Amino acid sequence: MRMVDLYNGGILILSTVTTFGLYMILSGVDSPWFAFAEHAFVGTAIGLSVVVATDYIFRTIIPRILSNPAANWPTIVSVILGLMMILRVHSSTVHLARIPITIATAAGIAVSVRAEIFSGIINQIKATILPLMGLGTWWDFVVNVTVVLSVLFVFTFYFYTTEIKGPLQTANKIGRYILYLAFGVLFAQTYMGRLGLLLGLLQSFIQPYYPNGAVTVVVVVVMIVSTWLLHKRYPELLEKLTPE
Amino acid sequence: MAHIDRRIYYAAVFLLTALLLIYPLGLPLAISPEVRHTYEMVENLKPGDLVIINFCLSASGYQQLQGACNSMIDHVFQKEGVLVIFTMTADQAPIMLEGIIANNGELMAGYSDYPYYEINGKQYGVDYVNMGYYPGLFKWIASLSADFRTALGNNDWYGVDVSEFFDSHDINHARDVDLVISFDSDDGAGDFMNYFFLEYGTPVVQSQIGVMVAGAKVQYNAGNYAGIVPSIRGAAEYQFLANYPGYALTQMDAFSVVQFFLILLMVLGNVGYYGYTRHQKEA
Amino acid sequence: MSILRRKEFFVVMIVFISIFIYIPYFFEVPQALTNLENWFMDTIVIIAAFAVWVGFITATRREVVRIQRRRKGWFYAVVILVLSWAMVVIGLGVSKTNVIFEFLQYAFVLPGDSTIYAILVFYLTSAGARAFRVNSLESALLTFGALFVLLKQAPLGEVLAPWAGPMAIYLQDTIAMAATRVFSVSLAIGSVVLAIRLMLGQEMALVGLVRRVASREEE
Amino acid sequence: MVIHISPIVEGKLSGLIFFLVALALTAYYVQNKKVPYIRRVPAIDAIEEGIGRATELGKPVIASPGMSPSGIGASTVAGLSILSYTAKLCARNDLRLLSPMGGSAESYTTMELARDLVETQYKLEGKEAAFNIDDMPFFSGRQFAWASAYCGMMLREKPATNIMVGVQYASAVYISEVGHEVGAMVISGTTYLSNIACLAASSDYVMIGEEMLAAGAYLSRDPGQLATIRTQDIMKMVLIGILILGVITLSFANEAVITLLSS
Repeated sequence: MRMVDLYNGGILILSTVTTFGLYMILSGVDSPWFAFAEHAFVGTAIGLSVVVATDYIFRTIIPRILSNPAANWPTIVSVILGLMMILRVHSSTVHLARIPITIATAAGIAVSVRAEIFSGIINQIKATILPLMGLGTWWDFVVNVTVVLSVLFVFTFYFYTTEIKGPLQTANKIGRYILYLAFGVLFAQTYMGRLGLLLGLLQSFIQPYYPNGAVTVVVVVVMIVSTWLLHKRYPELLEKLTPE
Repeated sequence: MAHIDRRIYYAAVFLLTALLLIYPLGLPLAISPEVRHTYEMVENLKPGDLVIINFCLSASGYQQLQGACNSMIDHVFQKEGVLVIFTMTADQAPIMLEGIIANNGELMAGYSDYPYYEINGKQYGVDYVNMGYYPGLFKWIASLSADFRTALGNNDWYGVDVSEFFDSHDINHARDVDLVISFDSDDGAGDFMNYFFLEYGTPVVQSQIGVMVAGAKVQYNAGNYAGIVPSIRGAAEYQFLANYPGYALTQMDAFSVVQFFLILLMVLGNVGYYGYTRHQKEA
Repeated sequence: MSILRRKEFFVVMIVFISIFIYIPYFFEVPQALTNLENWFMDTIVIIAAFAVWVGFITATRREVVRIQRRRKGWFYAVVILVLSWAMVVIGLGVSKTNVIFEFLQYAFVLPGDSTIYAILVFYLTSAGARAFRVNSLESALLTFGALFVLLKQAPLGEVLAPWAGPMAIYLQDTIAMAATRVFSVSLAIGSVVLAIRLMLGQEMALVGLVRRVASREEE
Repeated sequence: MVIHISPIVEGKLSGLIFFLVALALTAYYVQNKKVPYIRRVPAIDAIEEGIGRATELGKPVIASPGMSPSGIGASTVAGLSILSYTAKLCARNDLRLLSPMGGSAESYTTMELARDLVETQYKLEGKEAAFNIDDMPFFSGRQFAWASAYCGMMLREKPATNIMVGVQYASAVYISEVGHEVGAMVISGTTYLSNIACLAASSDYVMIGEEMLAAGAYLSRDPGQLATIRTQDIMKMVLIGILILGVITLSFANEAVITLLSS
């Protein structure tokens, strides 16, 4: 057996275990395969994040500092602040970590909010200001009226500090109905997206990415039979294999 | 009908999709205006234009957008003289991009490994670079828009110094970017829109997974996005326009039929529900 | 280090940071201010890159305790520990293009991620079948909206029910868009007000001064 | 055509005015400390009912402040307020509170804050010993690894109530359906509009978008936060006014409002 086969075979078996192990949650009962897949996934995911984030420091930040340490002293300060963040893990140094947390929170919120004022609020309102007269066709009129009125009604659904009574109550109710209609539409759109994901996944099983269908089938059968056996015949073992 | 074990639904959906992927029916497809618009925007790129292709895409999203990724990247690389910078704001993306590059290009003479691939005549380090993953999502994109070269650094994803690429083409500022294309399962394009479109008017195109379509359409209609390629359906349409075979196009049949299955379930569920309640009333 | 325990220190810091982020955005300012703004943005990316280690260290600590105390299912803790440390040691110590590092990604991360997303279609089908049971005006509207769009989206639907297309486009471009728009506007307003409250020193819990806030609630 | 006043950056005038108005209003309400009228959101009853249910059944409660994919934002703050309130009730009723942390590359700070908040609530109730940091494990900064670990936790612990309020992406439906399957009462809140139809089917109570912010403020019982909701309402009324004015003027081919917004 060549190394390449061993490598591909290993990927094939382990990825099948991960995939179908996670699928086993659809049966609604816990299975050791699910627990294994879940823990393996969490473990590798934690590792991957650490590697790619730290790699960024080594690839971009450190060369920048080394190229000209005197001119890049602000970057050195940034790295020190970053290192202080790690002090969060010990109770005696928690308060030192508050400085980077404060910077990250305050600057993070400010950076995102200042752009959101435009993209999230002003441009949206600007796009809703549509003319109701002097339009080409009656259909344009219907579309514009629907957009403007829907926005107004849904807004009234989100008033919290005003008592909802009188005409506001009617508007609130209409807003609620519009929301429900919109949920239906959005659900259908979402469904389409999810379906696309399932199709992509199944396709990757059918197409050559997984070279050996027989291995996949064997692995899946082993997983299903072993879970069934554990549930029917060896409940004590199953109990032992279930994490707390 | 009112109480079907939900596992029966699961099995039915699974079987339907698997069957239709193996035996596609070849159903017709209509092109939506937004995808056509996006296609024309890429088609109209001029020599010397700089394109950022960003991946804010996890492996799961790639299953859905691989048609869009491959056909759009192939299309951009067909345009003569267009420069490309690949960036990534999702940590799984580098390994996926390697697959896409290998799929659409071939190794340059004298090299045996990534990143030295030639795609439609474009050479690595001369016409395009792969800058890899950057943490911080919107924070990094904000800092990219403020201080382009510093935020990118000089080393590409493989640690090779590519400052020559930027210097020779005189790329120094976020203003130099002419188009941003983002493949998203998280809102990368939204951040590019906030910091590139709002600051410098750079057009931003998003190809997004299904859940994000509704939100993206709002941004597209508000003029914040210059173009969108929505989910697998948009991917199939783009592939059709760009004449790029495979992927999304073959998935569309299963796609149609399973949606009909859901419609059927909705109808049956209601019929069953009313039958059931009436039955109870009579009893 | 008592200054680090004082609220005022952090309030001043937040106000300082906020001003240097907002002012260069709204006003034309000298280059020095812009440089400071850029430094802040650069710094938060670097802090974000280091923050990942906090998660890694706390996760390691938890799993080690699980193994030490031989808690039920402790061998799963071994799985997490071994895999996360293997990823870190190989990825940082050897190279991120190393065969084993890529092997672990192909074996666990990529299939895991894709699977969960694909599982959703099953849950959506079952949840959808329950959600679209018409027993009130609300659910009728929900069903009505979904039906048209499903008919339009499936390429087959366009052939069988050509009338569904225009209706679905109308609903998508007006009703659904309006609802999404208000949704995003109201949340954006929420964020703006939160940012201002933070600037006014009203949200100190967010920078780690929790106890003061929690005890104030209690009063 | 846009209005340009030096030294304001071109095209930023409208945003600046909006920001300053919000600043003035918030400052006024923070100073004033007068608690405004607030509609009681039904979600609060739902949370109390959920805790009551857990007490009756003697089962744990599982709660999460969401995955905070873009750092700490308004929705995450609402999620944290609700988590903190849940922790208080759990401590008071001697319930075990499970809270899976993580979910995105930005969730690290949220995790630390959540742990602090929960611990503080236990301390304030005098149940310091009952707080166990291992019940708030970190399940990686990746959405689906976190979601599957969340579901695994639910399968094993069979919680009576699952409270998931905060920023939730696609994984919300997955978590709430599994919660529904293991017999938990599910209370969810999300900013993801397209999920709501499904969440409504699988949860017992859903908070729709801003409802979540109102609930968070209501539960925090902080006059400042409550006043914030008032500010938000006023800003919305202002926007409605601008919208109506804009539509009317534009119908008569007058682009003044559009010009102002573009400035």
